[in-house]
Amino acid sequence: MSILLNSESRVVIQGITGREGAFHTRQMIAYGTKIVAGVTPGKGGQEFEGITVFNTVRACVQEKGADVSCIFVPPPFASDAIMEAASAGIRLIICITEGIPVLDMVKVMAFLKDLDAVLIGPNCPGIISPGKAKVGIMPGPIHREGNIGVISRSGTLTYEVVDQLTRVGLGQSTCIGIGGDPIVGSSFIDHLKRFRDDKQTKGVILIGEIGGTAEEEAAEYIKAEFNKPVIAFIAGQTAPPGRRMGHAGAIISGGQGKAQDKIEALKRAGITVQMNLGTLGRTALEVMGQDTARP
Amino acid sequence: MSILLNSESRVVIQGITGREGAFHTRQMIAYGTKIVAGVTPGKGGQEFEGITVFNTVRACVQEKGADVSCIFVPPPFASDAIMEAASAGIRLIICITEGIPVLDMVKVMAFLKDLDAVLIGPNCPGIISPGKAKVGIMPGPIHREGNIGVISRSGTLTYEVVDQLTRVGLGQSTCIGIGGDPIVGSSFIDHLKRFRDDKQTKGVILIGEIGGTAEEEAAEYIKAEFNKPVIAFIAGQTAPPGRRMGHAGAIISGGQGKAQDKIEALKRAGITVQMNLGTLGRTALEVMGQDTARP
Amino acid sequence: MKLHEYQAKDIFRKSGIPVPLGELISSSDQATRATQIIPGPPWVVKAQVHAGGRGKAGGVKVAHYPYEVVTAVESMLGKPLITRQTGPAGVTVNQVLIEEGLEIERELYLSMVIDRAESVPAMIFSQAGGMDIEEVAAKSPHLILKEHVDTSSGWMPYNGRNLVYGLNPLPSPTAAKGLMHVMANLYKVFVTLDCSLVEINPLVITKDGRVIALDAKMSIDDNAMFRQKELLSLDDPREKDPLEQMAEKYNLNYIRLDGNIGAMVNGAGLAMATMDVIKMAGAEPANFLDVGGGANEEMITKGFEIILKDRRVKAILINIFGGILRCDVLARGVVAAAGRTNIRVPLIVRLEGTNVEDGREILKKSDLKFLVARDLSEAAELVAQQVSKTERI
Amino acid sequence: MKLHEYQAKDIFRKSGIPVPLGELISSSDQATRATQIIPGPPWVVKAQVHAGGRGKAGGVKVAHYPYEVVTAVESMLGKPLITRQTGPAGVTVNQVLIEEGLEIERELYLSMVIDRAESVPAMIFSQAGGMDIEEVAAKSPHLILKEHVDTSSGWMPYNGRNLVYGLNPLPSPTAAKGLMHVMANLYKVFVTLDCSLVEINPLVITKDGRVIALDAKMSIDDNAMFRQKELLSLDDPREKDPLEQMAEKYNLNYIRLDGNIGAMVNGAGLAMATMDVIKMAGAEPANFLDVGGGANEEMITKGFEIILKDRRVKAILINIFGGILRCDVLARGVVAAAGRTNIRVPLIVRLEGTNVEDGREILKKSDLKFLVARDLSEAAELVAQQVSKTERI
Repeated sequence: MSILLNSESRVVIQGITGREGAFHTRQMIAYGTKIVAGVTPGKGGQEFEGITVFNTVRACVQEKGADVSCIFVPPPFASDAIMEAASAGIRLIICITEGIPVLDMVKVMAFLKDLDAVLIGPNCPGIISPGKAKVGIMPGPIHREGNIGVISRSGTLTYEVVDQLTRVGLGQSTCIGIGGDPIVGSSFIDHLKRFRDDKQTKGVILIGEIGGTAEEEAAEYIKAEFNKPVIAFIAGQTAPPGRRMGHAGAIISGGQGKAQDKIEALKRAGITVQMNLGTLGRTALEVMGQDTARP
Repeated sequence: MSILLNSESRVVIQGITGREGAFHTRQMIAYGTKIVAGVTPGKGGQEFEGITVFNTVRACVQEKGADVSCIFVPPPFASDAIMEAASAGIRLIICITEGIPVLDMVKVMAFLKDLDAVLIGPNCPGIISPGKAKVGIMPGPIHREGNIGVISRSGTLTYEVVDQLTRVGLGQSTCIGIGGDPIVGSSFIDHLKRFRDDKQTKGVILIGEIGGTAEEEAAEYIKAEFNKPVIAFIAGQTAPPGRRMGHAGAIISGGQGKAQDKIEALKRAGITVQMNLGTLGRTALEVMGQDTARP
Repeated sequence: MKLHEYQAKDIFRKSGIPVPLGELISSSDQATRATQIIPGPPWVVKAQVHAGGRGKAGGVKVAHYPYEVVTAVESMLGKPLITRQTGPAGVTVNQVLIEEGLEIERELYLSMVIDRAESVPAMIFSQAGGMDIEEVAAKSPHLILKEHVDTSSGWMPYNGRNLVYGLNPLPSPTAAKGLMHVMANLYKVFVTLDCSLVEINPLVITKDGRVIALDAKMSIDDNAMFRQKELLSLDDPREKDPLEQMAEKYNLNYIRLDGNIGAMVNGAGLAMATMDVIKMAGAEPANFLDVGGGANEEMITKGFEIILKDRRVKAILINIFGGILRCDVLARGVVAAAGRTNIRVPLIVRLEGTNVEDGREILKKSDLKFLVARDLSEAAELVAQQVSKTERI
Repeated sequence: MKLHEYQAKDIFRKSGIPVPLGELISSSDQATRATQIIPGPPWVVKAQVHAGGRGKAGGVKVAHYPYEVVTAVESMLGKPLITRQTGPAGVTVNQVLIEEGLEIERELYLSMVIDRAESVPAMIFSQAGGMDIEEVAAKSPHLILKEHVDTSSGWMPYNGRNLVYGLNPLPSPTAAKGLMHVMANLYKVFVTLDCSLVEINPLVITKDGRVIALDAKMSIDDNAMFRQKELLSLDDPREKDPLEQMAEKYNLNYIRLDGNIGAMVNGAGLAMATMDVIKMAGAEPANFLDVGGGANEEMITKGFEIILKDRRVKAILINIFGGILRCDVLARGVVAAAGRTNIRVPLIVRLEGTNVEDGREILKKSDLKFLVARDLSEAAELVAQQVSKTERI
């Protein structure tokens, strides 16, 4: 079994009639994802690619049994969309939107505390369980079903890694982009716990970057409680402090978030840290072993 | 064992130097309650009846190991005091203050959701485990250690009931006034669960009143999950609708909260409902049996 | 604290909730001028009283000519209005609101209250507007939509969509937008002014697609008045019972009822239970009076005076379980009051709790005539006896 | 977006956070007049630049006579200020703030940030004011007090007490009150203006017990600018690199660095990793450039132009893993840019992902000269070769 997302997942797209939403909905359908409904307030009753559009997420849950949501709503309205999904009973929310104000995310996190919804993102590529379903914007064809779990703060960097894995014959159980913002809905640790309990997953690739302390916390957790092989990569070793490296979350500030600190914490936890991105696939093959390569 | 409060409880008084706080602190000490600290911001370092006064609850927890707090702070500042206690790690908070705005309590309840503190009150007489400790404003001498649990939305009405119980020889394990406001920190059900698991408690007296639906919810719970004898009394059978009967919470509004509905719900759940307050003690003796009368 | 319709509408207007154009008048001379200022015909003439059920009682009239407005105003101003909430004496109408008539396409219901079970504010919305919402809730619960508000986020746009897109048929996009706008502003009003209830029934959609609050009902949390001082001036004491007003001044919880047994009790729960005991003894309480936990001698004296001012009272039951309020304080207050007032009715006293011996002693030593009840049952019996005696006389 | 000290202090003043009296000047003629308006001596002359480390670099001077103020102003205005954060070229001082000197009793530190791990705002307070807080955190962590703020309640008085009563020795009651007042207002500023950082270092208690923000540092969350439009005018483009300014206009994430290998990448993570790859190949990146997921042809063209405008660039590495951004779009943009600009440096292209075949085809068919890398390792090797070639020349 993959984690969080599988071929039974019933997905609603929030912002289905927008430019991005429409484009990626088609891509997800093409991949085989079960898109059961769309939401665009005021366009309820319309159809998009044979999918019924509703005015509210609540209606999608009630009438179509949606349990996963993918959000393509512009930043000023995205936090509202996340809360709408969570309060409607959606159990897995993937927010692709980039550029949500941090204080909106503070509110979202407080809101989610009392609900059992999992939020992936915002500012993330989404989640894919290869061969089963993809919910997000990653290119489907580079993935292959298999035994490696991937968790990443980045988008295209993840594609790079997955591509290398697939090329060396290492398929993936589930790949998750947790997002590049200072505050994201779920952490490395949240998903590591799921990968630990997932029989399909034999090893995990963890792709971090500068900013925050998520990698250091993950290292602590892995050392204490995670028993499958892990390879980590940290982007931004050459990034100067005080500058935001594209992602709102990728900034070295107040002396925290340096790549070197993260790499050291990971190494101290006994994790293989890959320094050269170009050969990550080969390293993975060595560390994860040949067993893992067969799905 | 009593519930929530026992002779080991280490109590801090918030507002210890105020008129009410000072008076009742002395009463509690006289009863044998272990008062370990007081709080009055700006008066840290002073002493009151041999008890050290601190500026913050946090300091009382760190330096005196306080785990219960009793709040005598005026209404405009009471919600702040509750949050302070909860965030400092106090596990049982008793708020005596009457007159806290409802929207302040809405905030308090949201705040408490993520912490495991129990709030009793506001606008309540407090909690007493006879023979062990009292935290609140009830007259100690009318109580007697024993096997009856008492939960009530009222103050003096509870004294009346407890007095009758003691006179017929029925002692009490713990008596709790949950408070007369529309929003209170803990419900009948919260404490019924504790009485269910408490070996000392052989039966429960539940004292409700008009307003809200707390009694109806308690009836549902008792029917489904509570296995000890319960006697209920509902005050306000003759109260007219739309008028606030002293307690902010005791108001029949929007067709809800009538005494008759509550009595019927309780009866449907198989609970003995005492109609005549004057003979409650005698009824209790019959229902709870002679066994219970021996502590 | 209850506000008048016109006061609530003033607040609405300032808060971005559209209301009809209107003019408040307090004498019938002003009626004609009002018809010149306010667009019409038709006009709507509305008595400004706190009591509900005004419409069915003739407190709302539609006028098609200025003279009809004058007639309607004259039929209300200074006259008692008797609704299902006022009691048989009714309540005097001191002010009248004259409003423009609107072309209404649809009547809806919108309100905000505190959901006690969930401890959060909840907005209630229904397409069955203009009707008694309790009746709708009982007969057609599916027509009642409810949104709980998370207090950390406040009212969110999705809350509004959940309500508005729950209508059947759906409103026009313009009306939908108008409704969501009103909802967001209603939430702001509710939390900013510490409301315990705001109700708009009906909230209408006009033929030209506007969303307008046709009526307005608003109550403020009495406990929050310390931080809503600017609302204090909106309090209308004329709407209150004079004895209740007097009690309020001394911080006493007094409510006038229809019976003849005066009661003075400490604690709201015990006071309610005492009323019940009186009723079970076959009598009717004349009042609810909770002197509270922190009552001093003066408050007791005043409470006693208030009870005695009610000429219907045929007997008085004092039921005190001393906790914070000590029995000796109570006794001294009663004796002091008796010294100043001629007690013309039987007095039954039941004292228990803190300093009970002192209290009994004080009463005994006074030259006050009273009956002592040892417990509540006895108190009830004594009350019953007194009532039957009275009836025999 | 970073604000200048004087801008942050204007906001503080309006928000109930006391600041010293001061006057902003942008030419030395105004200096003498400022000494007549601002109480003194002494006066403090402060260069207004975004870069930190200003004090040690001579950007803050105390003057005891008006002529000293003039001298201090002249030593700053129009001159480059070189601090540990500016790089060797420094940054030109365009504005100077002249403030009253205060009699200081105690220097404290106060700031508010988002605690990423807890997802809430956190206030940080220390009695070690006026020092580098990172150093204090490392050496004396017990001197750093932190309060997390619950977003449903907002900043509560107890949060302030936890901080203020954590000082040793305790401040006077007046100063304690002043500190709590500043804290509550700082939280309001933080959430109202969508700040990502507000820092007051030092926050001083004066000899007469007043609490005053002697310095002010404020950054606004760039993602929230859509609702902070009134702050847009506070942006000072003079503080920015001209190429970064140009990139901003086209929504490109471009940051100028000190090396000589230009890079164009899609995605922030991959862009960082590409910089790292360049470095590991023995070269230094000249920039970070993430063209983003939704880049169109024009953005690619502009990005390319910006890289080429940097005269230090000796080679360009294009690394695109097509996802949302399709490789054919990228290729067309590069070809278009090449058509308009003289490409004087070697170009290394690594394309992968969506529509990669189309993209490669477009590049091949153009008359653009470039080296193809099949993967990142190869790209790094090619970069290294180009650099060593360049060095040999």
